Amino acid sequence: MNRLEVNLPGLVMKNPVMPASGCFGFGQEYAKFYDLNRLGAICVKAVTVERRSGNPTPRVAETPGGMLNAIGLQNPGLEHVLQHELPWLEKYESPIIVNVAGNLPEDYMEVAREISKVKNVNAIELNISCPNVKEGGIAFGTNAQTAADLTEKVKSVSKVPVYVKLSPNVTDIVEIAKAVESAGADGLSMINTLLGMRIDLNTGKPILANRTGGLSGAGIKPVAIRMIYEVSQKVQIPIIGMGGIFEVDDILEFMMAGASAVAVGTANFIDPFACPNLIDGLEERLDELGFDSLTSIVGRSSALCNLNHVR
Amino acid sequence: MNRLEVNLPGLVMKNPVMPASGCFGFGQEYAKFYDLNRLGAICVKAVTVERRSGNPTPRVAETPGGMLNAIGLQNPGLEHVLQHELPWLEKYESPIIVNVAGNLPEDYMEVAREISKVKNVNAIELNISCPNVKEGGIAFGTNAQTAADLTEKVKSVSKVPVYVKLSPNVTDIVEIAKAVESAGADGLSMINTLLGMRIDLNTGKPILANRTGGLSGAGIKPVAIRMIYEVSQKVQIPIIGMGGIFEVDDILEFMMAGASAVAVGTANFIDPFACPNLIDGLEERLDELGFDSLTSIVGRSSALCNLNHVR
Amino acid sequence: MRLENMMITAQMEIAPKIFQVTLRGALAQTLETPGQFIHVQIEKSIDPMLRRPLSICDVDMDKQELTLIYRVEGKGTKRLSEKKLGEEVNVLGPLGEGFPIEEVKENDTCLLVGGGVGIPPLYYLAKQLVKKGANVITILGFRSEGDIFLESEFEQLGKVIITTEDGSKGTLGFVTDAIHDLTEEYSVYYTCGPKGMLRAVENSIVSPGYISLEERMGCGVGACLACVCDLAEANVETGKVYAKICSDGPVFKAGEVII
Amino acid sequence: MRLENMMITAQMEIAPKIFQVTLRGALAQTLETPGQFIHVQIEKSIDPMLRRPLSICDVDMDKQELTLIYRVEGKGTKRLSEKKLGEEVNVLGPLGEGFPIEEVKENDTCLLVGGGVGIPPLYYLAKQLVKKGANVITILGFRSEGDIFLESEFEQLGKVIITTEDGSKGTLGFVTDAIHDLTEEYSVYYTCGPKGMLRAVENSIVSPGYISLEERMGCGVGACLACVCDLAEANVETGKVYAKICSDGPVFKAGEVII
Ligand SMILES: Cc1cc2nc3c(=O)[nH]c(=O)nc-3n(C[C@H](O)[C@H](O)[C@H](O)COP(=O)(O)OP(=O)(O)OC[C@H]3O[C@@H](n4cnc5c(N)ncnc54)[C@H](O)[C@@H]3O)c2cc1C
Ligand SMILES: Cc1cc2nc3c(=O)[nH]c(=O)nc-3n(C[C@H](O)[C@H](O)[C@H](O)COP(=O)(O)OP(=O)(O)OC[C@H]3O[C@@H](n4cnc5c(N)ncnc54)[C@H](O)[C@@H]3O)c2cc1C
Ligand SMILES: Cc1cc2nc3c(=O)[nH]c(=O)nc-3n(C[C@H](O)[C@H](O)[C@H](O)COP(=O)(O)O)c2cc1C
Ligand SMILES: Cc1cc2nc3c(=O)[nH]c(=O)nc-3n(C[C@H](O)[C@H](O)[C@H](O)COP(=O)(O)O)c2cc1C
Ligand code: FES
Ligand code: FES
Repeated sequence: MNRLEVNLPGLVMKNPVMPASGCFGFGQEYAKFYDLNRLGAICVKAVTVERRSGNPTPRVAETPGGMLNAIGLQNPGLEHVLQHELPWLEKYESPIIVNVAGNLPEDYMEVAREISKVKNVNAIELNISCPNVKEGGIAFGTNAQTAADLTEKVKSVSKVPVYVKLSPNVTDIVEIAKAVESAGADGLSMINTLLGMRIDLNTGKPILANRTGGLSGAGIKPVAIRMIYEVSQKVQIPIIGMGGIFEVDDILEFMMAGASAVAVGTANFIDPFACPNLIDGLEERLDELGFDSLTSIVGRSSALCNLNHVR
Repeated sequence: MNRLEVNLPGLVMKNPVMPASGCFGFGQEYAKFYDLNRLGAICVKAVTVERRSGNPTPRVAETPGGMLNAIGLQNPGLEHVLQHELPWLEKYESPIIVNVAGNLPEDYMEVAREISKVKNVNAIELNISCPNVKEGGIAFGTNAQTAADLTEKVKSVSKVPVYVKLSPNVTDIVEIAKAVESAGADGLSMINTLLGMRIDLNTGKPILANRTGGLSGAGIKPVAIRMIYEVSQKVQIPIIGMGGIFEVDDILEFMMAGASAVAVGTANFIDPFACPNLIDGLEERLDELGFDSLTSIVGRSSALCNLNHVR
Repeated sequence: MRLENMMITAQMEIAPKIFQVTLRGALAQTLETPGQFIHVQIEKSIDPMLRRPLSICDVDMDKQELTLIYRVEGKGTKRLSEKKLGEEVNVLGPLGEGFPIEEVKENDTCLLVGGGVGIPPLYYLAKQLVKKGANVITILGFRSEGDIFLESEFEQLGKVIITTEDGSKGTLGFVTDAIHDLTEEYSVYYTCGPKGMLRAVENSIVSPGYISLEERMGCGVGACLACVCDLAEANVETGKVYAKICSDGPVFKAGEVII
Repeated sequence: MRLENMMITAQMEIAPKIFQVTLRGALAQTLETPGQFIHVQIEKSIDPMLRRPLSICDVDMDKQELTLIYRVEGKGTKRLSEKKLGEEVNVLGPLGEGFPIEEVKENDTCLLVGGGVGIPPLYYLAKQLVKKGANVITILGFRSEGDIFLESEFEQLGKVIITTEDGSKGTLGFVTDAIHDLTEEYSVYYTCGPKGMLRAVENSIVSPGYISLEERMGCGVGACLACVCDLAEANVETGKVYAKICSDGPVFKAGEVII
């Protein structure tokens, strides 16, 4: 058996690594570098009903150990994705997850309904955590009731499993996770970016035209690990973990914390081969650490802590 | 006039730089390196009514671009601080801020009442944001009403201005800031650490015995800047900014975002001369950038943004 | 498009804060058009973390060498300037669509207009144009005499007009002043420099032309949408209303995108 | 206590993953007692960010050189091991309270017990004890024969007993096995190594002794309270129930703190 294999609702993954939404377009760019079939799954950019132009530039700014982005859900719209992007991906076997966004619950429902009919779409990632849009996005992700309502609505129209992507910009992420689980979510994706800002000393203004942006990259990993650790102990549904994965050991850390699979975002920008390189390194590292399978380490951390009380 | 001078309630500071609470003990250690009179102010470790032993070790863990700590408010207790620590500080002129913590509002009130009577204490920093204790701390800082109630109580007994130290681990920090302002806070300190975790792959357990800890250091700066930018536009009281200050430009960024003074935490551990070095560098940098005074740049960022719409 | 560690074989400060660096590696041979850029990882670290886009200034296919000219702006370019001979940087490239020169014919006259660190990509372009037998007129804008670089190199390829903002050398003013004064005819222009300059150039010239844009980048390969600009008209084929500077650009036909 | 850039003047791998490095600088002359440590900033970066505490293994006051021996554990020690001669690291130190040797008299016999990378600080201690005319017996515990280091150096200072967990050399088992087998009398012992070993040693020996502890550190100077351990009894003067390993330690009287 393939030791790297992990199975999540709707997703039979030959390894636990997928690119994170928004960091991989619809796959075409990185397909120039390697065969996308190497990926455990492919998570594509957020799709909204209408075509969106996103925010004005500058849209990215580097920060110590991370970067801010304020793309603002730019995407070609549902119709175009149905007619061009998803058909292009048909030549790949890796399961596909489509990130779904909108202003109103009805928007989310429309995208989810149509997208989930497509035969090569294996799951939906409900984006209730985009910090860079005025309506929708994070507004749905910071209140447990609102998040649960939306989840329920989308579940009612989706033909594929629904993963809800949570925002870390909340006081109590466990409460929100539990609420969306009760509302029928098949899994969770966490975390989306932390809200941040950088000011350009030369102009005195925020560098991003949108002023604030979402912080991603190595620096946010401890926040992601903490949230996954806490949430995984209170929900039964699996978690796709992300936030600052750059090295093979980061993947293991996420899985020990409680993630069943992982997504790699910012690291793709630094190394276009980030995902396949991580996959290659993973098997080797399992040997070194003496683990038989990846699934056996999921949630290992809390299991150990509960067994023998930490010191 | 001294261009670096800033004035805040209770604090006449010859420069805007103070060490952050918990990163400087009660001053004695760093006094071996330089004259503490160089500091704009001195913010000492959290004080509770009773002596506290804090959390088990390990209490710190490095993370990419930051560190986690779970000291757990270890301190020698109010009595000892009154009899030994504060008298030792009497030989210095720099204003002193005492960070105050407790389990119950009554605890906070007792410490604040007694501490604020001491003649060399110029202000109190109300710690409603320590993420490393089971009771008190962050529990007071994540709910606007609770935070406001506590602020009001402490204000009623304190003879010196009260700065409320806010937690970034909340959905809406502006709401909390406004609530404590209404309750009488003289200023705000922000941000305390982000809740995080790191897992040791060799043991499978969290490195910190306390499992979770507070994330500080360069990586959290964008979150701090964003929060200060947002809060400073909605409150009238001044803000002491902190979170990842390592370089002179970081200080300017905090002030442009809306902070009236700054605190330096983790950087002291890497360079014991961090504070005086930053102070030295600040004047030079003001010249380079062509600013007449430090106070003129406070909140410059939002002022500019409101003037001429960002692009 | 390759990913390769390239070795620094030369590095020097050619004007205040302006550095010229030469990188050796097989990637150099894969350059397609002048005006393409590379995405440089200055060091394997999380601070600086992102790659830095830098234009290709010159290529020596035989020696497998690329030359870049860059200004020390912030952390990344500072670190690059501190690198010593023999050290390596990881390079992703060549990236983007460069200046099209297919339509230029022998004896055509081409106008090149560059400002500051927008000048470097024009150099390899000029060499290629001259190779095709075209005449090249170059207008180079600087702040002051001390900031001038590449002047003699361009002079070997054709007429060069220098403008300085303080008038310390050449024409006083901006490149657009030199454009107005120009008596020669030209069939096409190519320009690269700060946004304000590009706008002014585009408005000053009626001949067809190409402009090279800059924007803060994430991936550099078209995946993150950090670097978009608006198309003047929606693309009829794709319906797209925007272009990605990293992969559709950095060079666009004048008027094609909104600067 | 100083802050100084020290230059690497020697570095080599003396056993698998175990490196010996020599640092030159005036700071070396300020060492007070054997067993003190330095807090090393491997590089000016935010990753690794914190300093790394490393014990002083040997000092050459004349040459102004400190020698350290360290195991490559994680990012920081890995980077340190990659540094080349002539490169500098920033050092804060010497820090902490080392092994007290004032009470040792000529011809006293001292037992030194070290395990793994707990061994290095015992070396300068042994040298100082021998200088005072004391006899030194050293028990050094390793995992396996291949891991052994400093054996011949200690042999020049007195009797050395090696223990290996796999019996590949010396006594099979742990340092405590060698302690039990020991026939010599000794008036004081000094020990440094992993916590489990320190506990076992403390429980095996009745003579007075000193143990050197390790803990993850922040500041290294007593300000952050990262590195505390519990005192067996509250300090009567200060009322303190804990000690800071970085500034009250790393060396404590056996029994003084709870390991
Ligand atoms: C296609 C393209 C070609 C370029 N060619 C050249 C060249 O040949 N010579 C040259 O000197 N400069 C060139 N630049 C600009 C150069 O990329 C920036 O000056 C450089 O990235 C600044 O990095 P830094 O670390 O020094 O500054 P920092 O301010 O520390 O950089 C922080 C972040 O902002 C980005 N950034 C900052 N300024 C710019 C900018 N003007 N354009 C794009 N990103 C920026 C950086 O890439 C980085 O991600 C080019 C830019 C682009 C987009
Ligand atoms: C007083 C003292 C003296 C020491 N002397 C030596 C010595 O002479 N030789 C030697 O090989 N080792 C010694 N150590 C242990 C050494 O400090 C760690 O092995 C080293 O810091 C690991 O850093 P890293 O970056 O390689 O590992 P990482 O795991 O990447 O380190 C991450 C963080 O954890 C800390 N850390 C990790 N392990 C330890 C540890 N065991 N003790 C303290 N902090 C740790 C690091 O300082 C750093 O902050 C000593 C520790 C202390 C406290
Ligand atoms: C440029 C960029 C664009 C992103 N776009 C999306 C998006 O469209 N939908 C979404 O759910 N998350 C989006 N994200 C968040 C990532 O999917 C991921 O949650 C986050 O970046 C943390 O992972 P990382 O640190 O590995 O990048 C985006 C992130 C970046 C950096
Ligand atoms: C070791 C350590 C101990 C701290 N103790 C306290 C404390 O007692 N009270 C408090 O309000 N904040 C405490 N903090 C938080 C800091 O005061 C500061 O808000 C935070 O570290 C962010 O600043 P920095 O990134 O510059 O460290 C502590 C931080 C660290 C790293
Ligand atoms: S930089 Fe990512 S799309 Fe252009
Ligand atoms: S390491 Fe900071 S008190 Fe010891």
